[in-house]
Amino acid sequence: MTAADTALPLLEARALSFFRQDEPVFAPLDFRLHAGELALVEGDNGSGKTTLLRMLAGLLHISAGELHWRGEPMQRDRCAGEILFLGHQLGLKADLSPRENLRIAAGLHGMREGAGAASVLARIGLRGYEDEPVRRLSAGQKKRAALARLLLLPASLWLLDEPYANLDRIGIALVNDLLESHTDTGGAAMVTSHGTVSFHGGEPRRIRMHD
Amino acid sequence: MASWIPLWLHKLGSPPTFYRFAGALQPWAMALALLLGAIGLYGGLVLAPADYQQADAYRIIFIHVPSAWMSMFIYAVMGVASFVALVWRIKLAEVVAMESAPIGAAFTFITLVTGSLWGKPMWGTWWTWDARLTSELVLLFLFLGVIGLYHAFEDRRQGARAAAFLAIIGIINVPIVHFSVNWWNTLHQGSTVNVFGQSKISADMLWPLLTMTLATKFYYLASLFSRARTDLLALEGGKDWVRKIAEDEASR
Amino acid sequence: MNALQQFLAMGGYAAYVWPAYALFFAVLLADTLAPRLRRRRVLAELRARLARQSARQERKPLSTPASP
Amino acid sequence: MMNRPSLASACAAMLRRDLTLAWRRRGDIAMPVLYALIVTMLFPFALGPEDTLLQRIAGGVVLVTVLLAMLLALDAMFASDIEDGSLEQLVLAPQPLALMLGMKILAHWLATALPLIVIAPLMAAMLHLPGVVIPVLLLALVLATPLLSLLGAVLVALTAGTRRSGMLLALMLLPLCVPAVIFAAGAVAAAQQGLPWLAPVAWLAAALVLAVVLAPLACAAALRIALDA
Repeated sequence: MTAADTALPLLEARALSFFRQDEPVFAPLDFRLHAGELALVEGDNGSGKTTLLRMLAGLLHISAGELHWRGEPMQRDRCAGEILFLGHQLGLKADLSPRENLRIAAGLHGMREGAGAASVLARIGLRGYEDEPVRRLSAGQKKRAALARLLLLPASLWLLDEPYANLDRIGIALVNDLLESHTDTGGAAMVTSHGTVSFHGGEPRRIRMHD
Repeated sequence: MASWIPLWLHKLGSPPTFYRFAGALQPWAMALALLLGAIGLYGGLVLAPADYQQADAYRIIFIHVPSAWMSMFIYAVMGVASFVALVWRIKLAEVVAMESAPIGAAFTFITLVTGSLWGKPMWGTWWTWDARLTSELVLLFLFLGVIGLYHAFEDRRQGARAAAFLAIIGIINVPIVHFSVNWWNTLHQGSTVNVFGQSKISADMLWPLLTMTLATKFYYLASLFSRARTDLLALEGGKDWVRKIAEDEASR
Repeated sequence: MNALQQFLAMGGYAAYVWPAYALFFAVLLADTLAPRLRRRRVLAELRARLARQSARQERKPLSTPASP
Repeated sequence: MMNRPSLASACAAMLRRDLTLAWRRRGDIAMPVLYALIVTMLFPFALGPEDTLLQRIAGGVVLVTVLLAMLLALDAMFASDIEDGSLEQLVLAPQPLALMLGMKILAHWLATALPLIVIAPLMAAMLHLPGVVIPVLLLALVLATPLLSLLGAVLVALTAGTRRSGMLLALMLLPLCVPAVIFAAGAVAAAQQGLPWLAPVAWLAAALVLAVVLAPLACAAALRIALDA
């Protein structure tokens, strides 16, 4: 029993499941995620990883089971702004530049756009591409532009769906760095991946999806 | 779930229970509809005297007016079921709302065509842009919109929720359409026709009319039951109770 | 016979009254038959699915060796 | 935690985003305008050049043409945002979704309906509508077009989860538009006949106020249904 186990979990699922056309997409899930923890959601294609993350983000209605946020039933406005979701679709407008996209994200989160954007984009490896339309970036660069949101916006829980897809080795190391510093500062993250991933910082929790 | 929903309603809302319940009642509702329809039509077509103004043409009233009432009644049922479906996510309410739509569209269509067939000999035109007629036409489009939206979705339950939402928007809209067309008619004087002039109706004509109204109500019930049963089989295809039915019917 | 002819003539409005009634019954008949046909189709599809599933289950023990 | 300045800046960010996007694709803005002009041009050819006939139908033709041109552009209101996932981000943002959608609808109205209103006098002139009626026509358009944008946004949100939505949208939206068309065209017709036209305009304004309050909420609810699958 570590200290983390006794503290109130950030996110707790009890017999959580989702039905599509009355067929369960995955078997009921039980897990706890504490602040400072990283969970890796594993499973084959079609095992419901993306569905799970969309449900945790609040995009999908919970079919059965319970989901608790800091010990209380999850409600839309209680966790608003504390969760960042990065899905298959990156949420970037192709006609806008990475800087403009970041500015919108900051505005939607009620933040003043500051000098932050430039340094965030530099750290994510997009220096020199700040004002290029996202349309003209490569798939990996688009991914980086989307990941920049994670650095700019404060959130306690990251839900990342396939964050490593389309990234080169440096990009993968970058994501691992991001995750490490996020968990070190008390954040938590859930990451789906069907490949094997090596984290530098300790062994992540594993949540296995079954049909 | 809200605790104030009566327990029997909650039980009836479970698909297998409703399937059995509807299956038991459906033949009786259909039999009543046929019996009342036969009595009403005999009274209306044979016993009732010809109208002193409209002669025998008025006999369309015995199907036209009940159909018109049914079109509005079914829309109301669909609206209430849609509301229940959206608020409490009860599957049976979704089924009732979505399976009411085709029946409602059928009655609305009958109302429009029989009204046209009645209007031609009586006021010399197939159609006029009267508030009632226009509202009925808009009602038909709303029914068709609900059906179309329902079938446009891959996920049936998602489609049902979206279409239920449209049905509720429509409920707000129909009175507004009626009001606006009435206003429009005051602006364009001369094109108005007094559709239902004399409302005094003799008892000989009234009882067949009311009997036909009851008959259409029972018909709706019967049709809804058989549609809802089919829909439940399709929606609950993975469940054991449906499998049992499928196997039982195959062995028969 | 004469009475029947008179009835069918509908005082000269037969061309309006009878099509109205014909439409009424035709539409409602179609509405009654549609769910029956659909029911037959749904059950047939369901049985086909069940047959596929049971066929898969019979194959399964062969492909996956017994594990403790 | 979320105070007023942050809400205002979120609204501003949303509005600026959609207007910037519209500006980057200026060509798309021109499309409904060209469509409306061409449709208006077809009427004299179809009906003959008689002034009295064209004058009589001018108000109605302009209104219906503007409505159809808006319908053309409506379909795209949420399409690209759904495709690239920005709608998910919007739904998850810690701001009232209805308000954000209200901003989106406002931006959409500015980008599609406003250009149409600007060329409406030209369309009216093509059909020889008397000059004195044109202010009433513009007033009717200023009140009726936001109504259509708001109503349309709700229905577009409902069809957002489907693949084939164009014709379906028309089937659902056009019957709902009947009152707006009646009152807008009624005001123009009354003005043309020298009758008081304030009553229909007042009804339009009342409907608009109601729609401004309710439509964004309905739109938010509809979008949540559309994304929930």
